[in-house]
Amino acid sequence: MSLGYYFLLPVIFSFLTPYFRKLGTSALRGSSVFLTFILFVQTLEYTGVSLPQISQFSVAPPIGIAFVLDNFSLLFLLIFTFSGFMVSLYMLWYFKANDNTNETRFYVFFNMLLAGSIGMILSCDIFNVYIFFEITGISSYALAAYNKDKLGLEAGIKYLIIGSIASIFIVFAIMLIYLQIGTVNIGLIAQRYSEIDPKIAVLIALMLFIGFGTKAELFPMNFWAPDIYQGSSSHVNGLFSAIVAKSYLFVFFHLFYLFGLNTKYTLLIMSLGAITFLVSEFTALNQKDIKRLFAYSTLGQLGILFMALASNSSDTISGALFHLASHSISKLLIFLVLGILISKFKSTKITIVGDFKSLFLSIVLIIGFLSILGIPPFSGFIGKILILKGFALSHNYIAIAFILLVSIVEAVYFFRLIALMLDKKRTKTSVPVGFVNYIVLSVLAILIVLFGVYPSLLTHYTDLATNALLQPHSYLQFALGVGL
Amino acid sequence: MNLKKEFRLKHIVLSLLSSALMLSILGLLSHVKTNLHKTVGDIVLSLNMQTATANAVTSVVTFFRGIDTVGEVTVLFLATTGIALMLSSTQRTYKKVVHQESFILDIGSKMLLNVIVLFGVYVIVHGHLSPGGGFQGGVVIATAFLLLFLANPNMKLKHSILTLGESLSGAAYVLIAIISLFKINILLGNFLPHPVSQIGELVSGGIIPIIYIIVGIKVGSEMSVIVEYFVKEDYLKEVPHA
Amino acid sequence: MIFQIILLIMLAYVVGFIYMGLYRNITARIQGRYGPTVYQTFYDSIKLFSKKNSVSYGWMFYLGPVIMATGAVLTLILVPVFSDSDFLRSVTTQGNLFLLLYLMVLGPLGNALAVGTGGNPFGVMGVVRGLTRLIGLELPFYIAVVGLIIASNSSDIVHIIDLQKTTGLNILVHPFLFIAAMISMVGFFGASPFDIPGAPQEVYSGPRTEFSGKFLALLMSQGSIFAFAKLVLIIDLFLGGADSLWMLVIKTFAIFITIIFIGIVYGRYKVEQAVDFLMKIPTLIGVIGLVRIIWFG
Amino acid sequence: MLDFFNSNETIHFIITVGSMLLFTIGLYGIFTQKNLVKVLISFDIMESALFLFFIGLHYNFGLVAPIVDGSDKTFTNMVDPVPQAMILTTIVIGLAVLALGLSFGIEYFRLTGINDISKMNELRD
Amino acid sequence: MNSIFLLLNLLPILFLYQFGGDLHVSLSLTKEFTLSLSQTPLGTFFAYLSLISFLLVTIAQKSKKTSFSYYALQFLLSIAMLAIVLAGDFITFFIGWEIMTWSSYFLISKSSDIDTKSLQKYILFSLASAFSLIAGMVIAYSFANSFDFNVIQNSFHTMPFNIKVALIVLFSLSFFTKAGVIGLHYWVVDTYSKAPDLFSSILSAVMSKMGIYGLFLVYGHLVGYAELKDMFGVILNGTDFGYVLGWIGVITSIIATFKAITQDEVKRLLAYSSIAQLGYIIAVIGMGTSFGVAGAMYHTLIHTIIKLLLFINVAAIVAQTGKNKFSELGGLIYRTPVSFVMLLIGIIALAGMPPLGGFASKFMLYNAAIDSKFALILVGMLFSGAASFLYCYKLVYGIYLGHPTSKDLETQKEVPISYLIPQVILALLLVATGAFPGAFIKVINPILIEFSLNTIPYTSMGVMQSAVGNFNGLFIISAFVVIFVFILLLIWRIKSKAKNNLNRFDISYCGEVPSKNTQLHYGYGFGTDLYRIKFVNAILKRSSSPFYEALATQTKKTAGLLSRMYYGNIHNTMIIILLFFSALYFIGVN
Repeated sequence: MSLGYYFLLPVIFSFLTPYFRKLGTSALRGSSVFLTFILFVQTLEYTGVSLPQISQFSVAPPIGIAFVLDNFSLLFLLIFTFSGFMVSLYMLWYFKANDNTNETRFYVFFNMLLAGSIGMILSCDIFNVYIFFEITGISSYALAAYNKDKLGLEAGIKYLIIGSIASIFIVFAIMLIYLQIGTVNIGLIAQRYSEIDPKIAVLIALMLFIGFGTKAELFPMNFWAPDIYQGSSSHVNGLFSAIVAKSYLFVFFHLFYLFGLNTKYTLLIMSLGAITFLVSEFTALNQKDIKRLFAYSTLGQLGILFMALASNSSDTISGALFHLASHSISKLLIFLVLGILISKFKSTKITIVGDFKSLFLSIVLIIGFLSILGIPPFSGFIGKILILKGFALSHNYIAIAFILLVSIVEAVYFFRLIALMLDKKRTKTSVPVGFVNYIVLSVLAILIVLFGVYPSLLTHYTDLATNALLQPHSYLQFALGVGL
Repeated sequence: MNLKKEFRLKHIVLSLLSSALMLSILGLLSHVKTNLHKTVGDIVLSLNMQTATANAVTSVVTFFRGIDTVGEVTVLFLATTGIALMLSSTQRTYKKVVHQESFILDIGSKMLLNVIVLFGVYVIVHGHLSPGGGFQGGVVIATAFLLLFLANPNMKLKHSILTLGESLSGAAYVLIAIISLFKINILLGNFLPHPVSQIGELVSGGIIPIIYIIVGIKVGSEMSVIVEYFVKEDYLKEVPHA
Repeated sequence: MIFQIILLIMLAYVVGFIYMGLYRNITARIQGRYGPTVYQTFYDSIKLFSKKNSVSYGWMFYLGPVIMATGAVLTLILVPVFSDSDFLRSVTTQGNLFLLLYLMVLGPLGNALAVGTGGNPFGVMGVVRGLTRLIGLELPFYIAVVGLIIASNSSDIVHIIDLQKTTGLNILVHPFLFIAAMISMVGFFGASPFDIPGAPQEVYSGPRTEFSGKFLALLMSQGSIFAFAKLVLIIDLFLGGADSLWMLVIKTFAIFITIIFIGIVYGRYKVEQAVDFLMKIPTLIGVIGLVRIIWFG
Repeated sequence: MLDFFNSNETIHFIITVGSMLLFTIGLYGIFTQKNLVKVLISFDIMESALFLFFIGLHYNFGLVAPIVDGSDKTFTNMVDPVPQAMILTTIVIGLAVLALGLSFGIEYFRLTGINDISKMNELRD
Repeated sequence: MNSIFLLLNLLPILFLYQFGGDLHVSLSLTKEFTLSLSQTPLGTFFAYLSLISFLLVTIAQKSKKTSFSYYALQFLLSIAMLAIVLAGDFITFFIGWEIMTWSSYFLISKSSDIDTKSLQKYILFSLASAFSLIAGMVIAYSFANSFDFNVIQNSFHTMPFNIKVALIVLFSLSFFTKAGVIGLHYWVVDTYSKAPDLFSSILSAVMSKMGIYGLFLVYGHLVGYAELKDMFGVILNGTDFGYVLGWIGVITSIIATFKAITQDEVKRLLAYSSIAQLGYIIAVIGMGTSFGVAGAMYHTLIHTIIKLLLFINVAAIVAQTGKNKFSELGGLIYRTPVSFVMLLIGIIALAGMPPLGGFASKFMLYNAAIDSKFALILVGMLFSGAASFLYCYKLVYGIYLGHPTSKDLETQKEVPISYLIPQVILALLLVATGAFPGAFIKVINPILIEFSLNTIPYTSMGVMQSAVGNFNGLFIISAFVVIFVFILLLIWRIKSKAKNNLNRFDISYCGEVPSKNTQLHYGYGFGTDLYRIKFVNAILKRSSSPFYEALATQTKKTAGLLSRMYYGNIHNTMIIILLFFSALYFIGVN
């Protein structure tokens, strides 16, 4: 199967959603599950194939555009398609239990969010990346505002404004690149980046940094992010946290290493990541709104990822990628559970985690919490220890101390929630979970435990991904169309 | 008073800063185009003859960077869906605007409609030969509908037809891309015969005019929908729920 | 051995009671009274043994005094009475100084348990006072003992006695430790100013309130045995022990009379005052002695 | 004199200055305007400035539009078509975002009566 | 359910026995991480200690209604501890450590009177301890390139001095927190007192010992006592390091002892007592002499036994009466006589009195101090021991002696047999350790060899040897029994019949006649008057809670301050992004 299907299939499914709807709601929902399922299975097949793989559109790169899949993007592809599959299954329950007036449109945005994110990580043409950036962006604006209530619309508007700013920076950068070296192919840009006038090169780097950094929620460009999470539905937050933020992160670091910016800007990005982590974990302490709380938690984890991914050392990056995968799964799990709770209680106060009575939900939620905190035997622990180990090997003890100290702050609010759940004095209401959710949530929870006790399942891919990121030679060759 | 002054001060400072920023960037940009390498555009131009398309921009849009255009169409589709989500009247009831019917306006607009649509179709069909194409033509068609709405706000478009056009054209575009994969093993390749000798003729360039027609239909229907929603927002007042 | 033990107990019993009598007598004389005869306490104990009990509060009340007496006897047989003699040497080598320090507390514990069982408010008050006082009282004594152990590098009392033959008496070598230990001893003997638990004027007789008959007799007997054991311990540690009965009597009497004279001069402290005092002056003196040993010894 | 204006450097300089001026206007709008519509307009102005800048810098004297007519069937001496295609795409995307933003704004205004973006702070700490 | 889990708890013991002290397994987790179990004499000792404790506590749970999840978590906890003590590398150790942390957290949360604040305290301190551990282990990794204990041990001396110090400090902080050294003990008391009653015994007896195990592991195995001596130099006859640790331990012990005396809640008293006892262990653990290690080890054993006994005893009483304060209990001696005797044995050992095992362990501790000539530390330990008589007495008096404070106490029955069985076993153990102190030397000598220290001479089971004197436990206990019986018979023979079973109101009461409503249970609150003693007051009025509370407040304030950045104004957010860009631009380009 050609890589192009990763984009074309969701597009055609999106275009045809009105007709799926006419066949009935189950056809509509089933189509999305089917789509995400094929994408996921297809991605699994790629794990056994020698990479990179390339699939061109119309003309071979560097003139035309192609999708290139290397080991680095494979990891992200796995995460995205898996998360997408899980969410589409979850939506089977969601629209049964909640208002489904605009269900059709939801699936349009959902499919395209997935397609856009995947396109962003596959495309080897920076202008094409920008298009996918906008597709993901518009889908996320619409998904944020999807409920059409006051908060949702406010979130949508804010997201849209920020997205516009980011896109202006990115467009400007792309234009400058084209003006300088006459190409938009990432492989060619990477080859010729050093030939650009140094001052312009700095300007381009900064613009890309601001553009993708804003979307990837890096401090001090992330003041909007919690608002968006708070205003959106919980499953949408799951998508934002597991897929969207990670895709921007991918592009950020892909370009960062391909363009050789790692020599110059490592310290800047590491310290900004550290500040992101610090500020968000502290800020999370005061939150009363559960979605906003986990928004800050997401920001914090992204902060760690920024710190670790920018660190230039293969051990740390490998750990960071593990952490990234683990965080995606855990956050998805948490947001999906919260979705169930919010739809039951019609409230987003943090106290709702103390009000429900369901052993299953409690267990999976606690597994998610502990995993994010990095407590064994859950996957988050392996990620964290790998990151710390990486920092230790490069003798960066400040980073270790920083991560560990702030993690204690993180533990404060996570265990406050757990204590709330365990509080026997609260009156508990039983919550219907829904059959499909049992499957979805247990699959996620089992994965968290599995990666925790048998990490080589994942470290195999993270190591390959790290190599692909740090030695992008074969990727560049493929991006220039060699593999065709 | 005081507050206002403060705000002005903030504005002045910020605008000065932005000017300084832009001046500085301007200084940088003054030596921006150094033409270190042959641009992709130059290569495209040299290759363009093979596509048998007279308009090189069209060949770039639909062929060389074809997947961009699929994305672009998708973006437009998403925006339309988003606008429909926000502004669709299914959840609201509008009262009819008391509209003074004007015979001349009515007839005139309907007469003009045909002309404008025809022009739009022309622009679309000749997209590979002359400036213009699917996007431009689609927008021209949408302006025809705008004219109708201006003349008669109570008019309604047939959404089912527009949706059909929108969906099927989009699907057709993707299908063309996939058919191409099966035919010549390249996604979105030009699998129809496109002899170079036909360059400049209406039927030339293989799939390129077909794609532009599809894009035209899609953009036309989408823009019409967008126009309808926005016009109705302006003219029609929402009836508050009881 | 059994014979020797019984002999020792008899000796302690007699000497202890005589000292108790002397204590009352001398105190009375100093205060200008005539006072009871020296044998008065002895008579009392004989009388009490034959008297009927008025109260009992169950088996723990019964066992408490027995534990107390056991502690006293065990202490007595583990303290070497005569230096340079094989008298009970096979028994005394089974223990050491630390063991004695802890055995000395076993008595108060048994007492406290029995009193607690009785549940008399005054009894409990006395016990509580006693235990609180113990905190202060033990400190200087511990310092002295630790100093001696470190100085002679042994916790074996026989060894400490033997060592004094070569280095000189500890009272002269380590005077600070001796002073600290003596101040503690005043308390251990229940003399003023540390006679807080009994405090006859305030709380009847403190811990002993509910006891009568044979229990009171047992308490008195163990008190005298215990007193003798403590005196012997002090002369062992500081005065080089006693090689004959006469030396034993003279040395113990000397210590005893010192304690009496100290005790008579002062009025009774309140419990917190006592602890405060004990934690300051004697502790300081002891610490000086200790520092002298470890840093300059 | 005319040669001076006909040189590539001059025309590029004028275009750069002009587009950056436009960009500054947009930037000023973002900095000072709080009405959602005006903010969106400012974004559009900035984007337009970028389009102008990009297209303008790819125009050199003597080049023609990249379209062949009947007579001369070679693609030489023509303007670079790729920027034009890119700008075409970007324009459509800008339009889409603008329209979506406006529809959000309309809906939000209908619910709350607020169009000042700095007053949209129901979501906050 | 109880019997199932009883059998399940037996399994690891059998498993351990089966391997007979030579268990070496390893399992590759990733290419860097291996999980490995490697049995050492030290680990074996702690493994048996914890597993048998779990078994005994499970026996006691028989008559208490316990849910499946409780048992399961407890079993998980025991397995986690097994993993800790058998771990051959830090990853296994840490995984065990963290599973221990959260499984115990969930167990604690099952208590009925737990509150969020105590839970938070517990978990935050546990995590702080864990994070300190993780920091230490990754730093060690950065030099040794392995998490394996043996590799780290071999490469430790090649590390720079400041790294060595940092490692020792980090590990010590981590394990000190678990053991509850003063200043880091903020969580201990609340947690012990509010945990489920029987689980408190595990917390105090076993879990705190994991901290001690960690200290042994680091000081004895990873760093090595010889290396500690080389690093920090020598003072008196001991090491500088041991001296510092000695003072830390002694101060912990003294402060906790005085705090314990003033408590009204039974379990709070026991919690402080636990801190104090662990203070002794910490005081000698760094000395690096045979007696230091032996003393710490022996006291670990004895303290585990005692605390299990006391907590199970108290749990039984609380379960029986529903009361957990001295002011509400009292006079249970003739209602629950067996419990009383068990508690009595427990406190005699806790106070370190001969003839029970408590004295033997204290003797080892004191010998360790004498060995290093740490006289003042020794005095401190003795002093704290003397003060501990107060809380020991308070414990037995407040619960069993005196008068019942309420009607329902007067009609109490003996506690269920399932509570008594483990207590009797433990009491017998105390007697046995008292009678045969030498037997332990046989256990400890392999560990001393493991730490490359001199072994302690062993003569016979009953005799405890030391450089400065020895004592014969068997003789002491038999002499005690003989004299006791002799005096008892003597008293028995004296015919003076007492009027038995006197009415409890029939006491001397200043001429008044106490009525049924008169409060007669005096003295349960003793210790509070210690405030009047200046020295004690100085200890009691100080507390670590203001510091930690201020820390919490400041954190909250910081959080509030930082969260003001996220005040939802998208316009300003835009401006900030643009300003940030300009700032970076002006810095970057120029």
